[in-house]
Amino acid sequence: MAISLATDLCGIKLDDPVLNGSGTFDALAARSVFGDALIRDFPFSAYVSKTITRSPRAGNPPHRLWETPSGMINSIGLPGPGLEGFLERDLPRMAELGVPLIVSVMADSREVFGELVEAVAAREEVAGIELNVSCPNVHSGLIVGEQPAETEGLMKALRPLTAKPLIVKLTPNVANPDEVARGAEAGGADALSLINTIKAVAIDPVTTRNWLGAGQGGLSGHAVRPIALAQVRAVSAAVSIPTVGMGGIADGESALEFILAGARVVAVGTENFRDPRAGIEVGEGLVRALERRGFGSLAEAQDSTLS
Amino acid sequence: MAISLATDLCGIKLDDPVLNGSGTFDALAARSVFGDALIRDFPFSAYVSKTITRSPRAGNPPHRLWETPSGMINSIGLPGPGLEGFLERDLPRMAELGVPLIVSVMADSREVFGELVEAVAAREEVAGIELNVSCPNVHSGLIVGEQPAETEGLMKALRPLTAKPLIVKLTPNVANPDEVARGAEAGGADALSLINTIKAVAIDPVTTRNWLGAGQGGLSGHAVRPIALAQVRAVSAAVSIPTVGMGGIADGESALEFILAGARVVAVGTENFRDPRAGIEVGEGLVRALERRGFGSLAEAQDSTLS
Amino acid sequence: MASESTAPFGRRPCGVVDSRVTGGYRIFTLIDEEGPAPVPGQFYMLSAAPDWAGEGGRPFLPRAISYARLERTARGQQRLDFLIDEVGPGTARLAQMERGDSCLIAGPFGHGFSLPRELNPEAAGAILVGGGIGIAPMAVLRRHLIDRGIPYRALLGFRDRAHSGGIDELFGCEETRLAFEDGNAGHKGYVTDLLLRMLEGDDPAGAVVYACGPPAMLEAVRIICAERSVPVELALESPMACGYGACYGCAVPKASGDGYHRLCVDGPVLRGDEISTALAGVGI
Amino acid sequence: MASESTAPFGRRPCGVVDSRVTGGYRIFTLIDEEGPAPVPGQFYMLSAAPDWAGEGGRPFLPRAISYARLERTARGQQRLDFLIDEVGPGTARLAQMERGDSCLIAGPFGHGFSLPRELNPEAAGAILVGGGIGIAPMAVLRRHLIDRGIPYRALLGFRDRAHSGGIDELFGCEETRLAFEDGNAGHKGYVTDLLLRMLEGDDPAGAVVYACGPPAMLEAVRIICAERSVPVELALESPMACGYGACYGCAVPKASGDGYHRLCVDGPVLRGDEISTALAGVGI
Ligand SMILES: Cc1cc2nc3c(=O)[nH]c(=O)nc-3n(C[C@H](O)[C@H](O)[C@H](O)COP(=O)(O)OP(=O)(O)OC[C@H]3O[C@@H](n4cnc5c(N)ncnc54)[C@H](O)[C@@H]3O)c2cc1C
Ligand SMILES: Cc1cc2nc3c(=O)[nH]c(=O)nc-3n(C[C@H](O)[C@H](O)[C@H](O)COP(=O)(O)OP(=O)(O)OC[C@H]3O[C@@H](n4cnc5c(N)ncnc54)[C@H](O)[C@@H]3O)c2cc1C
Ligand SMILES: Cc1cc2nc3c(=O)[nH]c(=O)nc-3n(C[C@H](O)[C@H](O)[C@H](O)COP(=O)(O)O)c2cc1C
Ligand SMILES: Cc1cc2nc3c(=O)[nH]c(=O)nc-3n(C[C@H](O)[C@H](O)[C@H](O)COP(=O)(O)O)c2cc1C
Ligand code: FES
Ligand code: FES
Repeated sequence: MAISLATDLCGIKLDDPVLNGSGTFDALAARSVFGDALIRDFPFSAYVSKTITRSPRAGNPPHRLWETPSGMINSIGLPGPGLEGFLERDLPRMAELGVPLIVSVMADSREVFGELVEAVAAREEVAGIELNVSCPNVHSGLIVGEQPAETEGLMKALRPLTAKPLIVKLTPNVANPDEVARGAEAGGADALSLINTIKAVAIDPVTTRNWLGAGQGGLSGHAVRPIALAQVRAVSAAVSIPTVGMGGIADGESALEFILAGARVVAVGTENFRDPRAGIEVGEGLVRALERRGFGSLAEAQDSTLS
Repeated sequence: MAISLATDLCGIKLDDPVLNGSGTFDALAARSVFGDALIRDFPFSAYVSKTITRSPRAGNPPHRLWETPSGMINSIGLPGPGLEGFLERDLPRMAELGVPLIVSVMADSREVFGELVEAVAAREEVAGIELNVSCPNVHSGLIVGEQPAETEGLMKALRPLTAKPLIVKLTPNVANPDEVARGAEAGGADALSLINTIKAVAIDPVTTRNWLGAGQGGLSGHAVRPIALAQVRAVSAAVSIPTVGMGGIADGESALEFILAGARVVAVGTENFRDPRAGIEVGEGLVRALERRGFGSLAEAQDSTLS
Repeated sequence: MASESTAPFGRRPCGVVDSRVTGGYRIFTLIDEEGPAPVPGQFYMLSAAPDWAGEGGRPFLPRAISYARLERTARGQQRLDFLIDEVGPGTARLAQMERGDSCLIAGPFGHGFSLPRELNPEAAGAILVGGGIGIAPMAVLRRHLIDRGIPYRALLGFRDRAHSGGIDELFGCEETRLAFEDGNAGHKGYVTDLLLRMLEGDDPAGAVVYACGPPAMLEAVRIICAERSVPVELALESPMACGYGACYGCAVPKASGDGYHRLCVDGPVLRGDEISTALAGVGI
Repeated sequence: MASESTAPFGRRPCGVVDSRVTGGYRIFTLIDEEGPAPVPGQFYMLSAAPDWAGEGGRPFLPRAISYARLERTARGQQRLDFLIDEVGPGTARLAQMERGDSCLIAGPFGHGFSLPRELNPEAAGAILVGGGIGIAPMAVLRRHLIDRGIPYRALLGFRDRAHSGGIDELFGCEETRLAFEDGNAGHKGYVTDLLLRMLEGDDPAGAVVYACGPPAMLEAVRIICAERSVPVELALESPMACGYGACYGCAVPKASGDGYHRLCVDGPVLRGDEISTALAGVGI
């Protein structure tokens, strides 16, 4: 009998430990492209929306993509309908996906963050909220996710607003992600997800100018996996709340590496672009990987500590 | 007539802008393996030694290497003969290479750093000194290179000890390398080199334990290039002293990218393992790349600012 | 025009049954057993298998490629032709595929062309303007129009012989005029010269233009048509990571100025008046 | 023994003139026009060209491979045979190479074996112990001893048929005994059983042992010989990035306990009493 992958993330029941990385799978677009086959065979056990902001955003000017050795740089700039449009038009259709929904939000102040969290948490379609803190705070001017104190302060402000799980998405662009993680935990976070993309630039070989319209972007894909693994291990060891591990996960073997490094569940990002069914492949591959490595259950791997 | 690559780095005259990354080319071992052909055709315009410590070090237990997507993790642990052995046995033989010598040093206190700088600078074979600050300070417990103030303080302590160029090797494991760079400049650094390797871990697929004997290592190679490019751009824009750009440089095109990003010269590291003559290939490729991109001289590319 | 059906969910291996050089380009043929019939203007995301990878770690992402011809085998399977210009590691790897190899494809993706009458009730026929590798979707559209008895004229432009191919294979000589920048054949100059002459010639009221090619050509066509308020549909390109709306990387500025089209799902075919420029991201 | 000459500086393309399956392994042959003659125990750093890369971004670094046979062509060129066990992306890529392909090689690198008399003035002959892919250097050493009229006996051990090969091609049957863990042929069990029996048999004072194979086998051989103070040389393995002393990655613990050998330049052949274990890094 094959190993069961059923698990949970701070109270959210999951059929398997494979989520999507925010912004790497537009389930609504995918449904119109692939039809109901997407619903019958939904690749993730919970769906994480791309990051929502209060006001609509157009996103960054082109170019937004650059391929790198075993990876890619993106500079998308969070295009989106804004909170209202999201709640009115997108959320109801996401509810049709048939999996728990985690909504990612970002704001440039605690107040607006609060607005977003309250408005999103109020909707029963929503199982959890992910906080994208890789953004500057208009008041302090500091990138929240780079500062343990800023992160703790933000969480202290948001925690009282909802009983639903709050997941802090950590930025990898810090010396010690474990310190930021401790801040998030102290502030009341229910879980942490990492890594977000790593600061990167690309130069147009022809014009010798910046290739990316926004001048800078974030690196993701296979290339970042060893860095993500190190941060997941450091963060998971530093906190007692669960972590969502991601960064270059491409198959069951790499997913297992993240779980062994301390992640409770994993998320697939860039690999979705290479294969729309990547989430399914990772889940099926994970069962084989667990068996090959002699694990009797997913929990055994989740509980094992790396030495 | 082909473009000349002659340049200089804070006073050190160079036939071309291609150095080696510290610890990625043991010229003495290479000479016994390849013989005098190495001297006739030395791949770098200046030779950077691997990092020297005061006392001899055995280095880390195996495994020390792990291959990753388009890159590798190393966990070598600075094995070496210690200051005395280096000055007595290695330095005189390095002098036979026929290129300017830059000696990399590391210590866990300003006092010992001072000892190393004085002893090394006193030798006329030495053209410059690189300071590897990716290490904790025994007193503060902080990784010097992660703290602008620590770095500035260290430089203020070392600057008076020699008139020879002091190059600070920056760690990429920080949120804002430009701030550390400003600290180094304020403290009196003559140049900055970056990036060092990025924190990474590897898991043994068979034992599901840490693959690396030291439990952690540093990522390098093609995979890190886009990250290195971003840090070189940020640092070069923040300071007025020259920078030595490195991180995944594999050919003339990638070397040119670093120069366009603001580096005055570049260094080749991991690519030396793939091709012992990589330094030569990069130099020859750089001439072709400059011509292809319409640059009339190396200086034109060095002076161009990225927009 | 035939409306797009949904693509099979995921990517599927297709056998390579032919690969040959045509001028400076290459045409290869895949047998797609599962996929629905694509419509002119649609594209696929391709990656050679196994080992979609090369020295230097690229290609990594699949590559968007328009189909250049659709036929049915005796056994009723779809034969898809693709026209390739080797401009980098991805197209080079695809061009290396040989008969018997396997290619992973996802799609068909995107919105195709409208029929002339849908763009202009007065439409007498269609003017197809293809540049370089951009002749591929034009070849498909041409067949489509012929099948429906809709008159067309095709104008094809190339930089030089090295950057041309598929002309005889994909286009009949009838109703086709060529322009080579180096004067290699046909008109010496730009294909847009031919378009201008043609629009001067006929009554623009009856004209409808379809174009695919390099950004500079598409921008010229867009402006020429805008100035004469001739309806035009452009098959645009942009770097794409996914092809199915997942990454938001394929941004093309809207005419309105507010925001961007997601080219893979809103395009790749867009009307001239839907975009502010066909040069987005080019040489900025 | 023939002393090592310096390797040509850099890597050089060599033509693949043959590649064939032998049991569960593969042997391929390169023509090395520039390189000096290697000595038994030396190795090369290999990378297939072009595109030393694969799905998932590996292989990236060149791979260390011992040569398994050296011959001279009519035109006096060096023909180098390599025996490959496909254990991962690097060996898989090398095994894909076909006649006419090109392979980049650097080397020969490292220190080879000593002659029996150099290890033991009393030496009557040599006992060669090869396990799995480790039979390659033993095959070279065997030829070397035969050429010098030095008596030898070869003991070869394999896990099973799937993990064996090159026996008939690289070793004559005379003086060769086999052990298969699955009893497929010869002794059913470990090759070290044969070694023990042999050492019990003769007068250990005259014995000299050479071994190459998996870490567990080498460690057993090392201990067996140490207990009987029989001189032994082991051809060890370790992950290697460069092969010429540049990276310090190939650390093997010294017997003295203080520090590590750099296997690529201090080895790959080391005396049993020079190391503290042949299991460094294995399963720790
Ligand atoms: C809808 C659509 C249909 C298409 N149809 C066809 C077709 O039928 N035939 C065809 O040959 N092509 C077609 N293309 C174009 C093709 O998909 C791109 O040219 C693709 O990028 C080629 O990949 P490559 O690796 O060969 O070249 P790349 O390396 O991607 O180079 C192509 C261009 O991308 C830029 N570039 C250079 N380096 C990078 C990098 N590291 N990352 C990102 N961009 C880079 C440069 O501007 C370069 O000129 C189509 C594109 C689209 C969007
Ligand atoms: C001096 C010397 C001579 C050799 N001679 C031969 C020979 O003649 N024939 C032969 O077949 N082999 C030989 N080898 C062994 C061969 O070089 C290694 O097995 C090599 O690593 C194979 O590469 P791979 O990509 O096929 O397998 P790898 O993926 O490198 O796997 C090989 C082993 O490395 C470990 N590993 C797994 N993943 C990784 C990773 N990502 N990075 C690093 N290590 C990993 C595992 O333990 C695995 O079992 C020799 C090695 C040395 C040092
Ligand atoms: C095109 C793209 C868009 C992304 N958008 C978001 C986003 O909106 N919010 C967010 O928190 N992370 C975003 N990410 C980061 C991913 O969720 C993930 O953290 C990162 O890509 C690392 O995982 P991967 O290597 O598997 O892609 C985005 C990544 C990519 C590649
Ligand atoms: C095996 C290895 C050993 C290294 N040793 C040192 C060292 O002793 N001192 C140092 O400052 N950097 C050291 N580095 C870092 C390199 O000098 C360089 O900064 C880094 O590898 C990035 O460049 P690359 O991607 O071209 O290798 C080492 C890197 C590698 C791969
Ligand atoms: S290519 Fe990914 S959204 Fe268009
Ligand atoms: S393999 Fe690099 S030093 Fe031995």
